[in-house]
Amino acid sequence: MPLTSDERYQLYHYMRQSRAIEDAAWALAGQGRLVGRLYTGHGQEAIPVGCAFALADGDVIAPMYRDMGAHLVRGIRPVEVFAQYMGKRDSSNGGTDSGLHMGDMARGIVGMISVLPDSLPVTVGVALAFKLRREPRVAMTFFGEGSTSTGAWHEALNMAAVLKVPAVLVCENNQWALSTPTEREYAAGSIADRAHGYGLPGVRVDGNDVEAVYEAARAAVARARIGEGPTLIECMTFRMRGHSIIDPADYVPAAQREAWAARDPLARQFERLVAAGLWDDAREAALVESFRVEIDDAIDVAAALEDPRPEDVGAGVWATTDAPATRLPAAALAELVDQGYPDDFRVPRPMSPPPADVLAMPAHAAAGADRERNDA
Amino acid sequence: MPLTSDERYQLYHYMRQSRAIEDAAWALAGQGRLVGRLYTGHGQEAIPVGCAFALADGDVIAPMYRDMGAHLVRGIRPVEVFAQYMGKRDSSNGGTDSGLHMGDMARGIVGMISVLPDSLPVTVGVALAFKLRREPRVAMTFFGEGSTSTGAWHEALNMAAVLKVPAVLVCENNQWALSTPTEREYAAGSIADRAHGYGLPGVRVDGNDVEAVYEAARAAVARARIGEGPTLIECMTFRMRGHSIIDPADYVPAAQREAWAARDPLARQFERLVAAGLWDDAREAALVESFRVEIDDAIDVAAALEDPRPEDVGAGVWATTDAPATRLPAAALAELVDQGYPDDFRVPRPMSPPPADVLAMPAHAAAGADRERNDA
Amino acid sequence: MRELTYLEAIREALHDEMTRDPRVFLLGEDIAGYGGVYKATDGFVDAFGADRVVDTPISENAIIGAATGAAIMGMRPIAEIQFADFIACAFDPLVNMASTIHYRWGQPVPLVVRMPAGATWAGAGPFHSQSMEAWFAQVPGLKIVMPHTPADAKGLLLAAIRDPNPVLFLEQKYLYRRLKGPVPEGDYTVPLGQAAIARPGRDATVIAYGTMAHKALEAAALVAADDIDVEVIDLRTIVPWDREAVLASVAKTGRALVVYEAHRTAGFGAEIAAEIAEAAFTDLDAPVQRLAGLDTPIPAHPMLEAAYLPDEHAIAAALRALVAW
Amino acid sequence: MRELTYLEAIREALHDEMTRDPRVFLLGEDIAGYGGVYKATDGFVDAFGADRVVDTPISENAIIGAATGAAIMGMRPIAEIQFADFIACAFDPLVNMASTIHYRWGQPVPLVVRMPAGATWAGAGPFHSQSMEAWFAQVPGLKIVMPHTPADAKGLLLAAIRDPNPVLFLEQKYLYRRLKGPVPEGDYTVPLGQAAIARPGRDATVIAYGTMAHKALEAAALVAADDIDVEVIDLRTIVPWDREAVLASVAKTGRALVVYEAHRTAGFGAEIAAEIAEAAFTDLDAPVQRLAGLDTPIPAHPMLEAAYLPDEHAIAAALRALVAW
Ligand SMILES: Cc1ncc(C[n+]2csc(CCOP(=O)(O)OP(=O)(O)O)c2C)c(N)n1
Ligand SMILES: Cc1ncc(C[n+]2csc(CCOP(=O)(O)OP(=O)(O)O)c2C)c(N)n1
Ligand SMILES: [Mg+2]
Ligand SMILES: [Mg+2]
Repeated sequence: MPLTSDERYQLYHYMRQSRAIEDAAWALAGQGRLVGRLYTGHGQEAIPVGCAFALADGDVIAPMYRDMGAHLVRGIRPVEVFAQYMGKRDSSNGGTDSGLHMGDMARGIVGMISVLPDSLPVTVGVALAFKLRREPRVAMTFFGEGSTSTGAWHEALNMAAVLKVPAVLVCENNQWALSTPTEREYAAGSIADRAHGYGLPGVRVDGNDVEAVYEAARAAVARARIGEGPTLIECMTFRMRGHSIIDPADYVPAAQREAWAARDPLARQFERLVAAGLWDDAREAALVESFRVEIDDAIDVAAALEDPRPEDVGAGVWATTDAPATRLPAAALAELVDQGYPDDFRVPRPMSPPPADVLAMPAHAAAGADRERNDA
Repeated sequence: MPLTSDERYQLYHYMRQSRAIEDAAWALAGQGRLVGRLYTGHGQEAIPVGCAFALADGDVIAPMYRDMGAHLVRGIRPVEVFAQYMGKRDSSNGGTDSGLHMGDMARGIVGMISVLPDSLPVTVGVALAFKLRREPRVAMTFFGEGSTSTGAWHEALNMAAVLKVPAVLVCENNQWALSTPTEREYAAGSIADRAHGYGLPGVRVDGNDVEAVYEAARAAVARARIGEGPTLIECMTFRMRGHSIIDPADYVPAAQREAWAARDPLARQFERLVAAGLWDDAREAALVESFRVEIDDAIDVAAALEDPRPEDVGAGVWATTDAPATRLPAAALAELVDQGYPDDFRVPRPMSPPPADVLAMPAHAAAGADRERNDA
Repeated sequence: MRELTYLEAIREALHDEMTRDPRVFLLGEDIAGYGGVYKATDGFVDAFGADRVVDTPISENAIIGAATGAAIMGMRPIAEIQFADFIACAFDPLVNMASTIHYRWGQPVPLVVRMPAGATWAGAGPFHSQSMEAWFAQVPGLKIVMPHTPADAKGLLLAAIRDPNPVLFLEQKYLYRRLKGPVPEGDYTVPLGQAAIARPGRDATVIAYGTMAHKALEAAALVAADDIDVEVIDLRTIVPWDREAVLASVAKTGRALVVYEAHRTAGFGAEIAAEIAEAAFTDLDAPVQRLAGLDTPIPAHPMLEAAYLPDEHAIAAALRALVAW
Repeated sequence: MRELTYLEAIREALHDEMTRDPRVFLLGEDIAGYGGVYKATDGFVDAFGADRVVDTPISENAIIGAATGAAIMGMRPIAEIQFADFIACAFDPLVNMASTIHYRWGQPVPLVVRMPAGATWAGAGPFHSQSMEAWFAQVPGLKIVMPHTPADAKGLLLAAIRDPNPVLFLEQKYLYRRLKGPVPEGDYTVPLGQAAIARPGRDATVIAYGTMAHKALEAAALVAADDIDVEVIDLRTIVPWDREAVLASVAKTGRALVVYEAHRTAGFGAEIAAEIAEAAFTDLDAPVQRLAGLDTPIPAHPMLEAAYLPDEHAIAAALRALVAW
């Protein structure tokens, strides 16, 4: 199943949008306008985008802190991202947590925690639920190569293999774990090499080639969906910024960073599209401008949202029903709409249209729209 | 370095002694005379014996609960084992803990805890101490195949490989973890297969062939000692009894148990010695008898020892000096000696002489005698 | 009413709820063919199939993590930890992940962790005897249940399974086969957070839970001979705990003794004692007393273990001293 | 005397002891070239070499396990956990292994676990803000230190390193760069288990530690304006804690307020309050009060975090109420 032209563009679209949002967030963080510390996926965008793109309606994803693109593909909108980044009352975490720790089962997104890689065993359990219920659904998660040194990683991989759950386990090997290079993290040749020891397939792909990532993810998702069990995908990439916004990363050799800068996943897909006659500088400029407008808007709307109130602090420690709580009750939503706030704030929708009319809109992002709120 | 005749006999001797002690312990446990639950290494004796035999003075070992033979090779005497099994005041744990949870740094033995396989990361730390101090010493530990599913196992293996510590990590793959067969524990072909994923050598040996086990351990110890890092050894064996004395193990297919009964490690070494003209039935009978006498004696002496006193309960929670505490202060020892108690109770010594004069005494067990009490 | 052992009551609750609710499934080590080390799920795999009685590798961390994942997908997983002591290996996914999900992003985590806890009074040693309610009582978002009677064991377990929050269910292995009592047939729940007055009395209140509630009743019988009339409150749930019931009792008796078998220092009894001392200050005729396990690992030799554990005689002695204060 | 920040004092203690004692070495994540996330060991790898400043993989469990192994071989390992919250991943090797070795077979475990703990008051969120002394205070065999002043940070750290037991050293990240104070040069220790009277007073006693001792002093200054003379006890060590000093102070003032930033329920303050209420029953003119963090995860938004945390104003208000009781 070769990618259609539309799909090839969509992959690019999401990567560009991810980059644009993270660039804007970086600037905001520099101005002290975000809550919590900012971590970004600069240079790694092909991985969350290519992998998330391989999922279907009803699948579940557990992104990590660098996976902006995965959220976008699942239908999260920039205004939600900025509301979350600003810790607003009506954001995913409502100020209880920060950064990309957003969770939303309506769109099949599991919210991460800081402890690495704790979404991984959870993802195995999500996939186990699918298996036990005989649902043809797949669970996918992401982790850095540094996180593979943890016990949680091992237990989850082994359990996934033994229980043969429909899971896709994606390693974003960006070659650094904070200041720790891979050779101080593991002595093996690769993380994919470990798969054999768990009795599951392990593949290694160029993580800066979004189409290659997509293809690996697609194959793994297909395997999982027909009951053939989990796959470990190791995507080789590079962390182009510091670990977080406060890390100058001067421990990274300049030559290494430069070599990887030359392999920028956006530039590569851009060139592919141009070579295929699907893209040109004018469209690029228009796309970038459309993102700028959308993001500026999103930031303004998000900034205008209410901050959490001190009395919110105790809310939600305990669930009182089986239904998910939402941060944005109908009343509050209506109020926002009165203020000119988009009325589909909590509803996944197709993302903003591409600039030129040559390409159909990516329908993919709408996937989550008709998912039910709770799987129970 | 082929094994000498002496050494080949010694390997047999320790296995036989281990079996004799565990048979006796099984009987005592049945009479309710032991503290705590009894777990034995029936059928697996070749592994702790063959591996421990490959260590030298000053090396450190962290046995697990089936590794009676490792304790014996390190110089632990039957009377100590039974005092421990009976939870006596002057036993290794003094009644604070039970079974083979004995620790004694004087003889380089790390005491295990029930949580599996928590001795493994500790062993990595022991080996790290050797490495940092540039001492040509090796640390060795044991774990079941079931214990390889834990996070602690993974973190320890990975850290051992990354820090390249002089450690030998021995898997006793007896194919069951309580009632769980290997296929429900891991989906990989073997545990040794995992080594590659950690960047360390993994070897798989017939764990019921004591000479093969010894040879694998010897090579691994040699590698570790010259700074080439850790080795994972997977020894294939079988748990010939229930998980513990209360487990009838009726979940084990009879055919599987029978097939492995035919591969008894003692019988195999016995036949080898006979074939080499080193052993015969008469000597065997004498050896068995000598163990019987020694063990009967040990049980009597141990049984006569004082039980812990209620007021002991709070002793030793806190260390007050850097020196190890000992359960048997000089005064108590003297008292015991007055009662005809062997005067070398705490001193490793060559084990009881073999029955015939054809063979020199195993000198190996004396190895620990001149180890210093504390490594600091 | 027919009588069941504590263990049978738990088995019945599991069995009934699995029959009623297809979302309920079990995962843990040696729980399928083997039926669990205490045989709580004996025969379940035949009755419900291997999909609903999932044997796992020795992976406590992943058991809790995976149960959490299944819970957020709308299943009702019940994880069995072979011995409660091993939950130490899954401390992180409980205190950092399962407990915070609803607070952070609103998804309920209807997860039950069953585990045999506490001393056996027969020398199970430092790693098969611990009572770890205080490890978790400080963690917002985790409920903790420690039943005493067979009837409560069933009703509380059913309530725990139906609760939309993660619940640690600390079964008292000492009581498993030792305690038999009337257990209603059919479906009922005992609400989490509601204490029971296990014995009404007027001279002093003992607050206890699990095995210690059992011992407290024995102690109350002992001191009744001295004409001391003790009220025994069986807390049943540690988080949330029934502060009102405790304070009401203390208001009546003016004297309180908190008994728990975990180590004394920083045990959950400290919370109870501190609350009583603060809220019932003017009601108290004597200082709130605590009687607990010692601040030592729990030793294996039964003689040492007995020295570690509070028993009915120690409780009786503490009650006599309290009443005489 | 020259002044150092809290962080500089810790760095000096580490540096001096590594210079003095070749058995001391460090292990942890990003502690060598990077110098640790708070730069506590900045430059150490150049000064002492990679053998004594060991960068590890992200393996908290193995860090603690390996440190324990090195400790029983006579080394003096100091493990750094990047953020104290992640010690949850190494809960088991601490509570089951390191803490029990000496009790079980007599081998000392001279191990220090350094970890930046507590809220930043700037919104570090649920996983970079916790105070976990109560997770461990119940475990016999583990010492717990939470220094408040720079001078104590140095002296207590030196004492911890020389102690033959496992010591959890909970550094207060809020104070790292914020608090500067006189720190003696050269070698000295502050004994574990000895509280400090951070401020003498007569009307009420505040018992606090770490950052909250700092806030309590600010509160004492605030209420001094109302002519309320508060004694502030800085506990310094949680296990063992200085019961005598606390009781002596309460005997004098008759009123006690226990302040801690961890979640209120089952926090270590409950132990302190329960002990005071029991042992100082006849000295008390008012019930022992507790002021603590809320029973919620620690939220990331600074506004919510502020609602979670007790601050000097809340302490002052509690003191006024206590004195007026
Ligand atoms: C269990 C745990 N230990 C330590 C940390 C602190 N920490 C946060 S990110 C990070 C590096 C992670 O590296 P990697 O997994 O490779 O992901 P990357 O940041 O490179 O994407 C560390 C050590 C943590 N979050 N969790
Ligand atoms: C962390 C942990 N989980 C569970 C147990 C309970 N348990 C004790 S022995 C055992 C089986 C161990 O199997 P394996 O490692 O293969 O060793 P074997 O008994 O076969 O020698 C289990 C599950 C434990 N001791 N530790
Ligand atoms: Mg990385
Ligand atoms: Mg096994």
